[in-house]
Amino acid sequence: MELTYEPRIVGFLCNWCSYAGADLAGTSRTNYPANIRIIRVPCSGRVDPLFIVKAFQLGADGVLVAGCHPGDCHYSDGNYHTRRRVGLLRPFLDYLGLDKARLRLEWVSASEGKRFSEVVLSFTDTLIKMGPRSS
Amino acid sequence: MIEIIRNKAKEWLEKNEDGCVIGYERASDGMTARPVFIYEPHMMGKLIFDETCVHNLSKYLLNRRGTRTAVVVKPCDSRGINLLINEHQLDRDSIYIIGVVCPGMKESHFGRIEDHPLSKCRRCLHHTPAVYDVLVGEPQPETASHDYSDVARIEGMSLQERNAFWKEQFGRCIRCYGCRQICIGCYCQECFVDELDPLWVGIRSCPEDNWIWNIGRAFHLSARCISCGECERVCPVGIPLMLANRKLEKESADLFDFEPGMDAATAPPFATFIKEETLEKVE
Amino acid sequence: MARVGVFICHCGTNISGAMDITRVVEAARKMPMVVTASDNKYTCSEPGQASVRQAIADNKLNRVVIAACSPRMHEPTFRKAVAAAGLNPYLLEIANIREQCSWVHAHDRKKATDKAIELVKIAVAKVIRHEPLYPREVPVTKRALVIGGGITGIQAALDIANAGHEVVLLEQEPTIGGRMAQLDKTFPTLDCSACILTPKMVDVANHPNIRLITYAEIKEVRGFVGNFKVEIMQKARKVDHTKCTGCGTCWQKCPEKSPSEFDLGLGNRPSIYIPFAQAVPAKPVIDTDHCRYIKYLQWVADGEQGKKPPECRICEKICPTGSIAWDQEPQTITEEFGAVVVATGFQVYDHRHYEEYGGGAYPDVISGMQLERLMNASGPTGGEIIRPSDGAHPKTVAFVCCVGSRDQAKGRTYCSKVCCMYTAKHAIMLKEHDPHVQCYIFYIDVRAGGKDFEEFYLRALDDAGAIYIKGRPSKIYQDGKKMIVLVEHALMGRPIEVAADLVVLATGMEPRTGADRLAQKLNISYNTYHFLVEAHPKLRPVETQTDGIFVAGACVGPRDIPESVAQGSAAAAKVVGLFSRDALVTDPVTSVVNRDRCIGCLLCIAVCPYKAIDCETTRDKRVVAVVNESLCKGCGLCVGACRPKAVDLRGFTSQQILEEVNSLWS
Amino acid sequence: MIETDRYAYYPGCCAKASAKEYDATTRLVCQALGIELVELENWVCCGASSAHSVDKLLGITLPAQELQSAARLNLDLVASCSLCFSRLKIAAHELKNENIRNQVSEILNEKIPANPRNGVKHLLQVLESHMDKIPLKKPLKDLKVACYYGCLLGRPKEIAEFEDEENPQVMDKIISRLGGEPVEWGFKAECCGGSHIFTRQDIVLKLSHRLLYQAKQAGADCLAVVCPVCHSNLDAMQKSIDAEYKDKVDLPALYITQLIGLAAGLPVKKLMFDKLFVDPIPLLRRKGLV
Repeated sequence: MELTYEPRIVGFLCNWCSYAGADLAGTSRTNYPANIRIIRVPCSGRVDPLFIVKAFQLGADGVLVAGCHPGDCHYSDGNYHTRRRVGLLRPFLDYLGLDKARLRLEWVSASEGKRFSEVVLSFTDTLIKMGPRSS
Repeated sequence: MIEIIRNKAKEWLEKNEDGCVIGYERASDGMTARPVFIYEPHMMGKLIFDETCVHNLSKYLLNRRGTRTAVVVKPCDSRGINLLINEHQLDRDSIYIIGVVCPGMKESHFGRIEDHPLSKCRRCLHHTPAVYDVLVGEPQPETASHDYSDVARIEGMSLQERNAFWKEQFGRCIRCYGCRQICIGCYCQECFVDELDPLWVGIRSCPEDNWIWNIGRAFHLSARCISCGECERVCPVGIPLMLANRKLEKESADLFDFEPGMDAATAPPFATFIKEETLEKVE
Repeated sequence: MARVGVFICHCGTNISGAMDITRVVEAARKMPMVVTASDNKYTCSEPGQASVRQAIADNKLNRVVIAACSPRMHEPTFRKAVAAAGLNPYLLEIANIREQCSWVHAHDRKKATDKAIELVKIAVAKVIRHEPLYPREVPVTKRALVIGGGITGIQAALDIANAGHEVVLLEQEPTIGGRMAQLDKTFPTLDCSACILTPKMVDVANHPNIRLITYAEIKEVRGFVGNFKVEIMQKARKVDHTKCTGCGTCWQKCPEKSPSEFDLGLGNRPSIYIPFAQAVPAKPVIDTDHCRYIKYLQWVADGEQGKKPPECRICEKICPTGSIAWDQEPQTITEEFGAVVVATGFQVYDHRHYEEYGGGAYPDVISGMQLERLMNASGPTGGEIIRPSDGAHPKTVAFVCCVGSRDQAKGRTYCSKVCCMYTAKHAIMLKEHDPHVQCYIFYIDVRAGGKDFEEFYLRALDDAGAIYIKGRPSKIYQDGKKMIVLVEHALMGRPIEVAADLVVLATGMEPRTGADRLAQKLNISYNTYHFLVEAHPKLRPVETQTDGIFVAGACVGPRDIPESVAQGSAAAAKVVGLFSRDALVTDPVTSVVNRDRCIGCLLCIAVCPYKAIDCETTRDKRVVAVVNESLCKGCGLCVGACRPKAVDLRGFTSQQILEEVNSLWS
Repeated sequence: MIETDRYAYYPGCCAKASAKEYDATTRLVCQALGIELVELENWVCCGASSAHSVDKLLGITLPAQELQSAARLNLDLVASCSLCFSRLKIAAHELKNENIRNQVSEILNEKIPANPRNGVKHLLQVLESHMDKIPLKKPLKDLKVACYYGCLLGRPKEIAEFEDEENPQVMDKIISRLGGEPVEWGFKAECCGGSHIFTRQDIVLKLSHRLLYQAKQAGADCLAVVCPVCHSNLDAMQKSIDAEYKDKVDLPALYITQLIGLAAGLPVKKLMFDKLFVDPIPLLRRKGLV
């Protein structure tokens, strides 16, 4: 394992809260690790669980799904469905030998730029501590 | 018992000339069973029912959508019918369900019938069909609680062990898709695995692609698998597919308090939600 | 064959300062199907856009990637630019290398550059899979619904109606007028509230374009901008207003009195009533909780348990037009609208939450609104200011500001804005009513921001001689006939006690109970206090996240009368603007069903928040889902749920998202 | 699982001096209600009034010891004095802060758990939970009682976790249970002057007088009190109050435990009414309770 291990994180961010939150982190110039690659989706409910599995198959070290806080979904219900889908996928992947800590579901509102950077920071840290995925 | 099945089927077919009775007959090896489709009442004598009748016949109902069909089902198979009705695939009125109280099926290997029951039957909870028009046999009490010792064994392993275990299992997959063809839940026009653009799963049989295929298959059956165990039975390389399915069954019971196919009305977990629920397991 | 052009923006030094742009450009050139890549100081500037247009023409580009600021910032701008060059505006993808790269990774130039390259890569991968999208046009129903018949709603309704459009004005109480109708005088001009309000109420009643629906509530709202379908629940008045002439015999004769909501319990009203003399409509409703005959009917229905209520029915006997309709039930009215204005206003904070001030136990500790009723000539005391307890004329009156405002302990952190001024008004009015009155006003800060407000405050101070004491009272208790107010005089820095005959709590504003439920029905958001949330607090103050639904007045936050009126007009202007178009273009980013793949499990219908999906039977007798693109808001919930991948989302297709993921490892 | 009829008991210094009767009747009543009180071994001052006003850390460390010995017994700690209660609560609260926890642990040189399983209760809360066990031998018929909780019991709300700090109800419930009439009054939770008695008597006289006066205004025959310090201000100081304000208050102030004991028919002698400065006996005799 190389000395500086840089985990690769794929982030599916809902356009209305989390993506805006990530933008706010930018406008307020809060630095966070450059390990995340953000894919913009209209709603966290757009995320097909297979996207997540696919990302892991390709070699992602971590996948972040972020949406509006429960009750705040721009589409009123989206994140509740996401919660159920990811909620079931997570223990299943763990069961199949993929540490559930590698799949994160977070609620980040458009006003939580700081929180977004903290999420990315802590997630990156966790992944670094865990080291590369055993293959 | 078999007489009741034959008579009921006969009665029904006489009333519905255009109908078809799907049941079991003795296979050519003279000991195992195989599905039979009967169109004339006088052929009813062919029907048999014993612990070799492993097949889940309700799958065939999908090919007979819109026609009148009678089917012989075991409890697990009957849940499949509920599933299909819930998913708007079947019209309850066009089906005549001959539900049989299940004694538990036996494994059969190369013309030899093992004397111990199938693993799925050892762990079976429901011995009386969940839905039927006529019930054959005395209703049996449910087994009190799930036996997830098999799942627990895997859960007990370390992450690395689990990873290795499943890599080995899925690694053997030859992508014959028998599990899919036999599965009552797999009735898509075109399976995501067959789609080329977008390419969800690479077409070659390599560890990575086998991995995503098997996960995709199992997850599409989450909170839908009625544990008839057919996928595992037909798998030519003996991948313990039910071991994966049952984990999802267990989780969806814990998280959503839902057991598939017990009735045709209850909305499945992914069709609904509870605002207040936290799914702590999401952590 | 896709021909992609990549344009990387320096954004001055905002982007170029944090990364090696040339490296990004180089990398971009090597990406699949990229025919040209270039950078620009300010791509959003006119010259920048021009260069994009030029490049499209020169290189026959049919796909464009712009690596710049967040798409939430300039996507519309660049879509226009692309369209100007003759491309479909949806063949554009933005790589967010400012907010999500240069601004957050400024500390590491190399990583920032690498990430920027990958972000461009993602965008290229996606844009290749873009299809031209075409907005659809939907007709506009030029008919507005205004919810709330207070001054804000009245203003909005009149403005829209005067612009020549039909308006339905909905009010949940038996009359319009709202809180303003309860006020005596208004600050800072001291003109009589009723005198300026009631004429407007009458205008509403007489306006040919306005239909007034009082004593009714919103049941359900469906549809979308230009095409809302609203179910209105008309509560049972038990009076047939088509027959009733409002002669008033019934409410004069009705024997069953109960506390009047309008007078905040300071006076009584009959059980068949109009809330106040100038009510519009001036026709009564029956209070089914108190009416004797209704009670009797209930008693019969409950199997004649307990004491038998009198079979009164006096109103019925004396009504000259036979308008009493005991059998009248709530009924649902369904109407179609193009736009909705929400102006549900506020209610006065309930001071019973203040145990330290007696929690409503002391009759002589009243709210500012109650004082309004006491001062009002048409109020329960005919304008005579007396103590509720013993009817004596108060000589010393203590006012406590910020009750239910600016008080963390009571979970109310916001300033209600109007209390300082109405308290000053009360001090002035009391002095006018009785020169011997001495007012003490306990305040935290006097907030007099507004035209003539400071002067008004000085008037209370100098002319009315009110004594302002800085400090929030810690306790109010009764001592014989006096109310004792304990407070730390913040300027003297020691506790003092003031014995008053009457204490007036300047209670703050809070949204009407149920504002949150209404917001949910309308699919608009609200804050922790249930004040409705505007689309942008500064730039879009009367719009909401949901197109075609506008908010105005005190339901959005504390407002005084001029502001509420202004907002009412503002919302009206927005509605009229909307109605000036015959058709609206809708966002083409919607779900679409592939009928061949669809297996009709209809999970999509179950998850759709907008009831935008329905099912139909194909020629080959298969049941498949169909999307109503006017209702679809493009969330993609159905797509995430669809096992056979039969539903897809335009602009965010599975194909595109998978390509985006793939691109990170290709 | 923390027991609910066995408690670690912290009497507090007054119990051994000015408030013997409170301590005695507390033990007596608890016994009658089947509540076992285990007195803490070699307990020390809770630090009220002096310690915390001169040295924050000391103000936490003193009560922290009591908390520890209660934790060792694995019992909820009950204090009958509102000042002690307040100090214990505040200490428990402060000890949630890791930094402070470490400092105190070091001083006591024993590890203080981050989140102890046992909690701190005021006697009132214990009595309330066992209210229905009170044997009602002698209902306090038409005895009008002004329940006085004092200002510390419920404040600060977040730390005391007691009840509505402005208008608490526990004691009123208990009085009604005893067959007495709790009077509605606005000074249940106002300050009596507390330990200012040692430094600024004038304040105590003023505040306590207002309390007593208000109680009488509300038509009370007597006060029910749950704190030795409040009690000495309201009972022992009445003479000085009368002198200062040319008033004749004469309002007996009894400990809630004495009233419960009375209603429960415990031997009057054991309730130590004779320890009170304002003799309640005439009143109780008038009401036919003794």
